[in-house]
Amino acid sequence: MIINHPLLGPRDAAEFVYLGDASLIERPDWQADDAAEAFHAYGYLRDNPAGKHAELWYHEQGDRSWLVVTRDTTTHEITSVEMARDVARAKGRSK
Amino acid sequence: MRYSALKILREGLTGNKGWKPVWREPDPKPEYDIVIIGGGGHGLATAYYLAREFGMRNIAVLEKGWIGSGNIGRNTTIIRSNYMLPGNEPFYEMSLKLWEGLEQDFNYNAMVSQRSILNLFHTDAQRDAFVRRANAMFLAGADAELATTEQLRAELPFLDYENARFPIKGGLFQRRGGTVRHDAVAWGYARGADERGVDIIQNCEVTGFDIENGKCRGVQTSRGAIRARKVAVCVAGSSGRVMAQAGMRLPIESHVLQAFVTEGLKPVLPGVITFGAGHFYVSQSDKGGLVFGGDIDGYNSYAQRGNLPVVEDVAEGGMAIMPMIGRARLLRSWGGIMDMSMDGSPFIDKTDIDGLYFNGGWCYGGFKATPASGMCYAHLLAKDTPHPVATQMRLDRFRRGNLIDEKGQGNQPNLH
Amino acid sequence: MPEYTLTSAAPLAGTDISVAGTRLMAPADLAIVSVALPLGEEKPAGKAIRAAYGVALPEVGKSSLAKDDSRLVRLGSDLAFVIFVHPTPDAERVVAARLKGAAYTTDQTDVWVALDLSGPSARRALERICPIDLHPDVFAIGDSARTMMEHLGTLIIRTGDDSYRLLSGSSSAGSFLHAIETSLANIT
Amino acid sequence: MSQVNRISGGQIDRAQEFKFTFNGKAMQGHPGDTLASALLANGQRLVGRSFKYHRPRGIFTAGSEEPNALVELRSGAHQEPNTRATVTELFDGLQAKSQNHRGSLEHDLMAVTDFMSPFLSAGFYYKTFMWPRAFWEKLYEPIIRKSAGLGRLSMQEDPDIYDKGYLHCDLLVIGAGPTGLVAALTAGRAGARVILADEDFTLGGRLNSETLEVGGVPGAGWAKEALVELAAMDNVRLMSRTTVYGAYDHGVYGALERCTDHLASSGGKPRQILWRVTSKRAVLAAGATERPIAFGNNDRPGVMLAGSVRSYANRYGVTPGQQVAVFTNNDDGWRTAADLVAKGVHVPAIIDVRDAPAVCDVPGARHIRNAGVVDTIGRKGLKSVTLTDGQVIPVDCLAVSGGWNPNVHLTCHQRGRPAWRDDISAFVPGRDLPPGMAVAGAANGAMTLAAAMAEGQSVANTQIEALGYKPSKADLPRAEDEPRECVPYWHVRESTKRGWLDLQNDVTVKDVRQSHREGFRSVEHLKRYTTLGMATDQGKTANIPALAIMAECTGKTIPETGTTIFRPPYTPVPIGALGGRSRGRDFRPYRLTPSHNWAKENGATFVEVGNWLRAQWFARPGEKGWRDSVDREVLATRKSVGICDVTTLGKIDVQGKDAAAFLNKVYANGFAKLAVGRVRYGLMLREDGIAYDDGTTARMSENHFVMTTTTANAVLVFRRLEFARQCLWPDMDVHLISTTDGWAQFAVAGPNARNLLRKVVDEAHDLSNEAFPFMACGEVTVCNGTPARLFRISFSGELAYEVAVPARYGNAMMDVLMRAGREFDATPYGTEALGVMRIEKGHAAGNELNGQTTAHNLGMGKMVSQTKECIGNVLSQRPEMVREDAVKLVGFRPVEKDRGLIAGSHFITRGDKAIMDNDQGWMSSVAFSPSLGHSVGLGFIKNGDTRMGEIVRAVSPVHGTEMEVEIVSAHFIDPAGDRLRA
Repeated sequence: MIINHPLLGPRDAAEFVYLGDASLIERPDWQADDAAEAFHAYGYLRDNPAGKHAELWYHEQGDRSWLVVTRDTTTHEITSVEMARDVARAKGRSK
Repeated sequence: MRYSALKILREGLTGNKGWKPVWREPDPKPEYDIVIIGGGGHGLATAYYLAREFGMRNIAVLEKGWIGSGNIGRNTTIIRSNYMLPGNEPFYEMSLKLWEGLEQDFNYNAMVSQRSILNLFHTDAQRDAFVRRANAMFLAGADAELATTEQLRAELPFLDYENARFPIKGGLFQRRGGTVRHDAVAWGYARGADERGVDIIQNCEVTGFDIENGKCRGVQTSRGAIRARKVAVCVAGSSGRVMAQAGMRLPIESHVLQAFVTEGLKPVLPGVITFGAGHFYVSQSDKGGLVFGGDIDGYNSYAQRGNLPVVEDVAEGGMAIMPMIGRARLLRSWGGIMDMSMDGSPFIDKTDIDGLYFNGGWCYGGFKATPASGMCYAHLLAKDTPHPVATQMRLDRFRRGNLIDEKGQGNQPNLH
Repeated sequence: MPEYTLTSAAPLAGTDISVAGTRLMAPADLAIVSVALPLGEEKPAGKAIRAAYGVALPEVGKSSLAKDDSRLVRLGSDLAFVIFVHPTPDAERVVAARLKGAAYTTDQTDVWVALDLSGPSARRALERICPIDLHPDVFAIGDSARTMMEHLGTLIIRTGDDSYRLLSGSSSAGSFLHAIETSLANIT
Repeated sequence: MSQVNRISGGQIDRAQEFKFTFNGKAMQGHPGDTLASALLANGQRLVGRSFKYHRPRGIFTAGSEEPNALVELRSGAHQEPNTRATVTELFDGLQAKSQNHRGSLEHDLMAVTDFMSPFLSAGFYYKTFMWPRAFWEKLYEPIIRKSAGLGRLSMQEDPDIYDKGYLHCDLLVIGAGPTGLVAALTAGRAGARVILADEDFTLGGRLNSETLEVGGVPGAGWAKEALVELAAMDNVRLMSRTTVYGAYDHGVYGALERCTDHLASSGGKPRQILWRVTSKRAVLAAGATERPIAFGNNDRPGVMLAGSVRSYANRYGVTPGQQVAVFTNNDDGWRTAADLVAKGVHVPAIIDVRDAPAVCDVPGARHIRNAGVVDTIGRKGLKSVTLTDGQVIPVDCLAVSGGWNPNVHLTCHQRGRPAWRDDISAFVPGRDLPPGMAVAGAANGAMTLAAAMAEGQSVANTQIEALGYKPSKADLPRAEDEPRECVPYWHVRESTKRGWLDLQNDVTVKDVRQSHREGFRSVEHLKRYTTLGMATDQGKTANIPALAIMAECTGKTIPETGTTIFRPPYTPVPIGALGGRSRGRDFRPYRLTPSHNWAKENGATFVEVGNWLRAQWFARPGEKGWRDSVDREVLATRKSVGICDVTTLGKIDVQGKDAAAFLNKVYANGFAKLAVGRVRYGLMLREDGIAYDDGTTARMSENHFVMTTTTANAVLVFRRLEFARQCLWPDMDVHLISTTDGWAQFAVAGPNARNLLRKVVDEAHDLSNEAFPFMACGEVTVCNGTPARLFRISFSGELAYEVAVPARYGNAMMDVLMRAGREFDATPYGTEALGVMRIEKGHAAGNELNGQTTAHNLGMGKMVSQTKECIGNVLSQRPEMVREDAVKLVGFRPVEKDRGLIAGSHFITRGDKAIMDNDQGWMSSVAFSPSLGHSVGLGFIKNGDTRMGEIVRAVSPVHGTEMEVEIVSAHFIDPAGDRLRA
């Protein structure tokens, strides 16, 4: 596979390490009343779609950036690649 | 039709024209006691044991394509019970015992071949972990045997002992492990279930569940609605897709595992051999091909095909451990979709929806589990209580924190 | 006063091999200092770098050569390397002093080992181990890429028409050299 | 002359003669020959035996689709089984042997299976061999195994080397026949970066095998001119002997280049290169493969594909027989007859299943229309064929053409499904091609030369236009639209004898019918039940005819019955090539510690730790075994001072205004308030609450921390930290960079550690216990000004430091420490002594932090803060993970002191049976403690912390042993920690 890195251009996926669903960015509030349940869902339950899947890849043999790659799990077609940091901020994550 | 040497003789003399279909091709009835979704190894085994062990006959197995088209027909055919944890080992040992009597049981030669499985180790820490595992196997009534490098040299002289990057320090044998002709397992179970009245319905895709007031009352299919008292999902590889129709999210990701076979060769490998410092395991089929595999590709996929990096990684592992296979040629590669669960262990459980049952999450180890999975799922469906060897294979174990994590990799499915 | 002194023994020091007109040599006394741009203060950091080196911080994947022959390589959005000749083990202090606290610096000199590959067969040899497209129209002089060669993380910089500087982890220097030597042997 | 079947012409160099042997028999050939053409030239018709029935077989094709002519090539460790003679280039001195027979090729004892074939029909083995049960493995299976398989491996290490590489292009053209040549010319002239790859050693494809003209010259000549033009283009790379074997995601193709297989010796150069080709676009111009027609005994040596017979005649100057009849359902078969006759070969008959006029005039050949072949005579070589009307025609070769199948294989590699085209009775590429791929020429169903070339141009233009290149409008050279009419005709129904479909695996028309009868009707069931298409040729000639027969049985059309799709590789690829250089000691890189050379010179035994090599112990003269060395190293360290290279621990520089806050989130225990100049032990959890990694982190200045990780987890921890910084808390100002390789780090441990360091660390630095207490850290200089870092931390439990210097000084530093330590009898110690001392001290390591244990299990539950946000603390509190009766890490010692504990033993309460239900836990680490004089162990046991003094059984049934052990504190040495604070 080839991942079109937003800063570096097309790179072989072998340079990357895969983590999983990009929802892993959305770490729950540890102080919420339902924190135990929320962390269970965050840690263990997955949509696992047959189709478009936003997922986290780490450019370990590259610039060490985490990327959110949107890829179709039935065809492997990649439709977007974003810097995970930008995605995290857009989701309201900060310090 | 009972198979026997005599029958083959008689047919051979009369032009092989008397053979009958191995299973019927019935149309679906409007209602069954139990509808099993998925005509793979586990689904067919479940139907077989429901009929044979629990006397239930009014059962349908629904298969969207042809039976055995899933992972039962695309694996590396290995059977073993060399697990470590109490949540797993008794289950897999029961499975191995069922394999040992399977062919006489269903009168079909699936070529269960207990040629042994060997896990090589290359560090002291690996050895310690294998000793712990071997002892767990003994505690569960299984067999295990530690081999020194000297013993291995004598038994398997073709491994690389002289020039290895990660020298072999020994191995763990399970002599009762081995291989089975995978397709024949599906056909044998299908035949046995069909003989006992189970309807095996091919080309019948489930398109939805009929859930009324929190109770599952049947399914919608490409061949019409079918009512059922109980609906048993058994579609590893497609679990996410199917259970989404019931509105459930699962602790499962779907990943692709590639497997490979070489051109046919005269016998070189006695049993199954697994490399401990890289991703490579191999056996030789009765036809002579070296059947081998390694790690999953590592990304979510339903595509039933993989990519080159893993092919190369597996070949590197093979060359590292047995460089005499360099001139053997890879003939065919294929990919199967694995239900990779969050701790690497499976589920056989009721769901929160009354009448809807789930069996899945087998990771890349589903084949060896086929008989026990079928037996335990049948037990659960018939009695509504888990079979004693499957009590921990529950869907809520992550909420409770009762992990069955053999590899210690945590909630990252592609590492299991 | 301790009576002992330490002598430096950098891996691959002195390597200088020629195969069919292509030369592989280890540059001497190369110092490498990483420069991390503080979050939210990337602009002042960029200015400080320009002030110190007379060239702008290059884009990611590019490098630029300062007047004093220091090479600035941008590895990521907030990370760059300064590569320069400096024999003593205080390179980090030198760079930190020039940047006056505008960025975080870490000495990377001994983390890496460098090899310069130059000559007509350089690209053909790299074709065997480098996943990056090194076609001159694609990988221009000054371009850099961090990638993987023979299982080793490697930073490649194109330094001339037919010349490349390669950096890889110092602990695996021997395997790194072996990989490139093998490539040279295999193409001739 | 022994080359009895040589005829005129062909692209062989008759001036030069190659000698070779087949089954030891000396033969001759020429450069330009394949082994198959040379065998045919020498009149060798019988070349092998089939898989199941051991039927005598001859050469069937002239290409990589060959099912029969498989040989063991070369000898000794170079022996290469299952090598297709049809694509093996002849070289001087070639040795080949036939395979899969017991006794000689001519008299194969296993041929008896052929006479038992009625009882060995499809799937017979599933129905028998079950009684008695034990006989399967003891009797039946060994017999089956022995008879299965084809060629033999040498069982020796593959002596050749292999290489890999990466290529990039705008357009990859797969196949250098007329279509591919035109496509490459079109794209090359437009300036695109083109790779043109073909499996053959001579590019040109069918042009080399045909007498067709292009632009008024013979096709082969035109191909040569085109290749000259292409070779002159800088932007075009021509790759002969290169099979593009797989189409992977996003335009990546796998290609195998055979560099030295055509030479007698590889000369120390890579035998083959595995190329990973990254293409923006691709044109598949892989041509088509001819298919046979099934009829009685159609597998005899001498029955061949018609197009292949033509190849031998036109390209190699060989006729496979002296009397060659043609049996065809299409126009193309006629060309074989015409070309042979033009070369002076006698063609007695053209048997056409069609009731149609002659396609062309073939002098001397009888046109028998509306007829078929029902049987053949000649077990080891064809003697005659019998037609539907009973007439017998004496021939020694029958050229069969059943039409041509487009080579759609690569279009299916991403699970695309081919589509049926009635007009050519064949599958063509479907719509769901791999992205970026287009198909042209015969591979796309454009079956005539002119049409194929036109498509080569138009498809290449479309592809490069999409990349921004200007399409080429150049006129194509004139070529023929030769007659290609074909009727669907798969097998001769009148035939009562077995008609073969899959020649190698011996699958016949009857087997397909039986498969249908038994309900194996889907294509995949058919393949799996009969083994159709599973042989080394992957059913290239067999699959479609078999599908057609299944369609007949079911009464459906062929496309309704199904299609077969193809998976990589297109042709088999050696495992050696896929492994490349990564084998033997080059399997993975070596990482060496900075003091490696010193250690080597001082008697170290090394051990692999991940990719690192670490000194395991330093043997001294007179020591009888490793235990002697390790015991001495431990005792010397505890008595005075020992030195250990601990560089392999991961080191991560953490900087930034938010560095402290960041560490506070990634460690389970508090880090926000760590003082500058101080070190703290940190426990890292995974998000699921399991203990993940531990190490020390030092605060060098307000915004600068130096973290250490375990050796095993260095890369993984870095990855997780980057995840936390970029994905979880993206606005923290924190920066990470690894410095693992940058600093040579040494543990200096023992009562004299300070005294030793005092001699090395420059005087300006106060090392007194007051100025530099336990868990202090700082930047210092050593040996007159070399910058260094000093940490007062202890893994051994002794007064200890870790001192780090830039890695280039590491080897010298080890030497200096040892020289300075001479007066204290300083001892270097390796990983074994390190391990012994940490067990004596009760420190958890990899065997305890195995990814399955919690802080609660490890006795560190209280460290996990519940008052701050940190990774893992929420899920660590799940009910089953904080159970009171959970296993706890404690110490164990044998009741009988002289017994050695066994790591991996399980604990069973006294009096209980050793079964899984009674499993109380396991021993994780053991060592002989030279300090205590007996074995000590760490292990996990239920409620361990409340069971001190209890005696339990440690059982290890795999060793056949058990012993009684006492549960004790894990801190065997200095439980109060006085030593390390001294």
